[in-house]
Amino acid sequence: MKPVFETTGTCLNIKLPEELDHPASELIRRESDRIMGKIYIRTICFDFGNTVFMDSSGVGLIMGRYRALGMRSGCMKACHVNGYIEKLLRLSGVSKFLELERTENEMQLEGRGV
Amino acid sequence: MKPVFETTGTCLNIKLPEELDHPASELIRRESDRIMGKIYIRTICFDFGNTVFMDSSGVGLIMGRYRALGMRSGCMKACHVNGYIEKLLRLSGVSKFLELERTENEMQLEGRGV
Amino acid sequence: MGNSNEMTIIFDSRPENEGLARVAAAAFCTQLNPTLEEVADLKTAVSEAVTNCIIHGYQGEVHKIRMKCVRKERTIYLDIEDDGIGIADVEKAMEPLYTTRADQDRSGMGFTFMEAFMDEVKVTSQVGKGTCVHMSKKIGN
Amino acid sequence: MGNSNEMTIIFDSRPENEGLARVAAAAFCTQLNPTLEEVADLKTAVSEAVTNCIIHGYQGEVHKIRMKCVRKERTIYLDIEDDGIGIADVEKAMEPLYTTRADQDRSGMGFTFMEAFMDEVKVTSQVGKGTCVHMSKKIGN
Ligand SMILES: Nc1ncnc2c1ncn2[C@@H]1O[C@H](COP(=O)(O)OP(=O)(O)O)[C@@H](O)[C@H]1O
Ligand SMILES: Nc1ncnc2c1ncn2[C@@H]1O[C@H](COP(=O)(O)OP(=O)(O)O)[C@@H](O)[C@H]1O
Repeated sequence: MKPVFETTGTCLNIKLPEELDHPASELIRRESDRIMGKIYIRTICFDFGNTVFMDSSGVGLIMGRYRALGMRSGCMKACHVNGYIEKLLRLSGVSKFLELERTENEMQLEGRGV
Repeated sequence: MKPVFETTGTCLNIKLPEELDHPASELIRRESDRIMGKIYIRTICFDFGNTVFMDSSGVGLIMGRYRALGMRSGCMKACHVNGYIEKLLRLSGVSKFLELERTENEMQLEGRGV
Repeated sequence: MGNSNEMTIIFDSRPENEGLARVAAAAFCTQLNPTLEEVADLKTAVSEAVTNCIIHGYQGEVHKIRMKCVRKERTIYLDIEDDGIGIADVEKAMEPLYTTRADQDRSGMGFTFMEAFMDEVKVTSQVGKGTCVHMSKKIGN
Repeated sequence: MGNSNEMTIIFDSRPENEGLARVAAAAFCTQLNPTLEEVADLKTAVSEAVTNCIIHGYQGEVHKIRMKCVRKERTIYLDIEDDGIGIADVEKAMEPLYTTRADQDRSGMGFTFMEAFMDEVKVTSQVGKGTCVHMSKKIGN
């Protein structure tokens, strides 16, 4: 499964692949650099909905995007984060500059919409 | 997942494991020998419902059970057989002395029951 | 993804490692985007060759088995090798239903399955030295 | 299942083989009936060490990486090794956030993750000769 990139206004939404490892992170880094070179992007949302594996390459990807967005507070969001991914985000410290939406919260949100 | 052995009268039903390879076949051979040493068994039904992998060790297991049952016609049945397992059973020739019930047939049967 | 790749895996001749060898070979070939049936064929062939090393080559003793996987373009090449007792008459060994361990409920269909599921199977063996099964299969035929 | 088991896997230092190494290590440890979290921890640690061999050890060139997996009782021992450029100051390299490749969006958290997810991590390295990461983890703690 390949990552999917969508832009809505100045927001870039990245649907992450199943395994966010070194080759996957490289690919996403290049593609998001390309998009950010063409369009003005203010915020990035990382969608972990399909992601079952991540390592520190994924952490590096997030840190790098944070730098590229000028390290403004509220510039990055992570949604559909499962427990294991959250553990890695917290351990590495990137959760500090990332608005976290856990899987359960998201499901409650959807529930409310119905 | 471990194999499951059930006897109904003189029929031995063996729910095969996910992977019917050499160690799994050995285990089933020993356990069914033990059961057939205690109880009179006339027929064996191999349930492939959970089985996604098989190799020639599984074929050897079936041949061996056929010999142990005196090679009578109709003494062995295989149910819930998927396409790949059927390919192996036909290729090896054991399908000749095995009453085959495919996954689809079984589902039709269940459908009729409703 | 380059046009070639290589992996060698060396493991103890324990029955529980047959699954390990299957998984490793399957993971190696996923880079070619195989169909489920192609993966199943490859796993069965690996299982046959590795089981033979364990049962026949080493007769149940624990020694090393080597599996080399090479990918060139869209073809997977496998060499599965033991340093066991070897085979005196390879041609006879490869006949359908031929087995020297009928006592253990072996079917004698191992080589037949390998030949059915792979494009090519070649066996080199030396009595007292060991056996190597070379196989290849093109993925996406 | 015996009380010990051993597997060595040697593969090209291509990024697509990182997944292969993870799968092989995970398959090796399934014999101990690990929890999903234990498997994930092991896969992450393997991924870190193998990625380092590829990016830092061989700097993108294709050479061989060796991963040795040993099981003794309920403990898995992993040695992941390259013959690359080596590390001059191992202690510094292991500090959180330390990286020599910030240009490539590396986080410098590789060794930190290995230490967080395994019971033991030891690095031996020689400049110009290569690096070996030794790790161990007890399954079912
Ligand atoms: N690695 C091996 N070392 C020694 N003998 C072998 C090896 N592989 C196969 N053989 C011989 O070839 C015969 C046929 O093998 P095969 O077709 O796989 O059937 P089976 O394993 O059911 O006996 C075996 O019974 C054995 O005598
Ligand atoms: N196998 C290796 N060969 C050479 N240098 C290495 C190796 N592994 C790690 N290093 C060095 O240690 C540093 C820290 O590694 P690590 O904590 O994994 O973070 P990262 O990979 O994100 O840089 C690397 O930047 C590199 O300089």
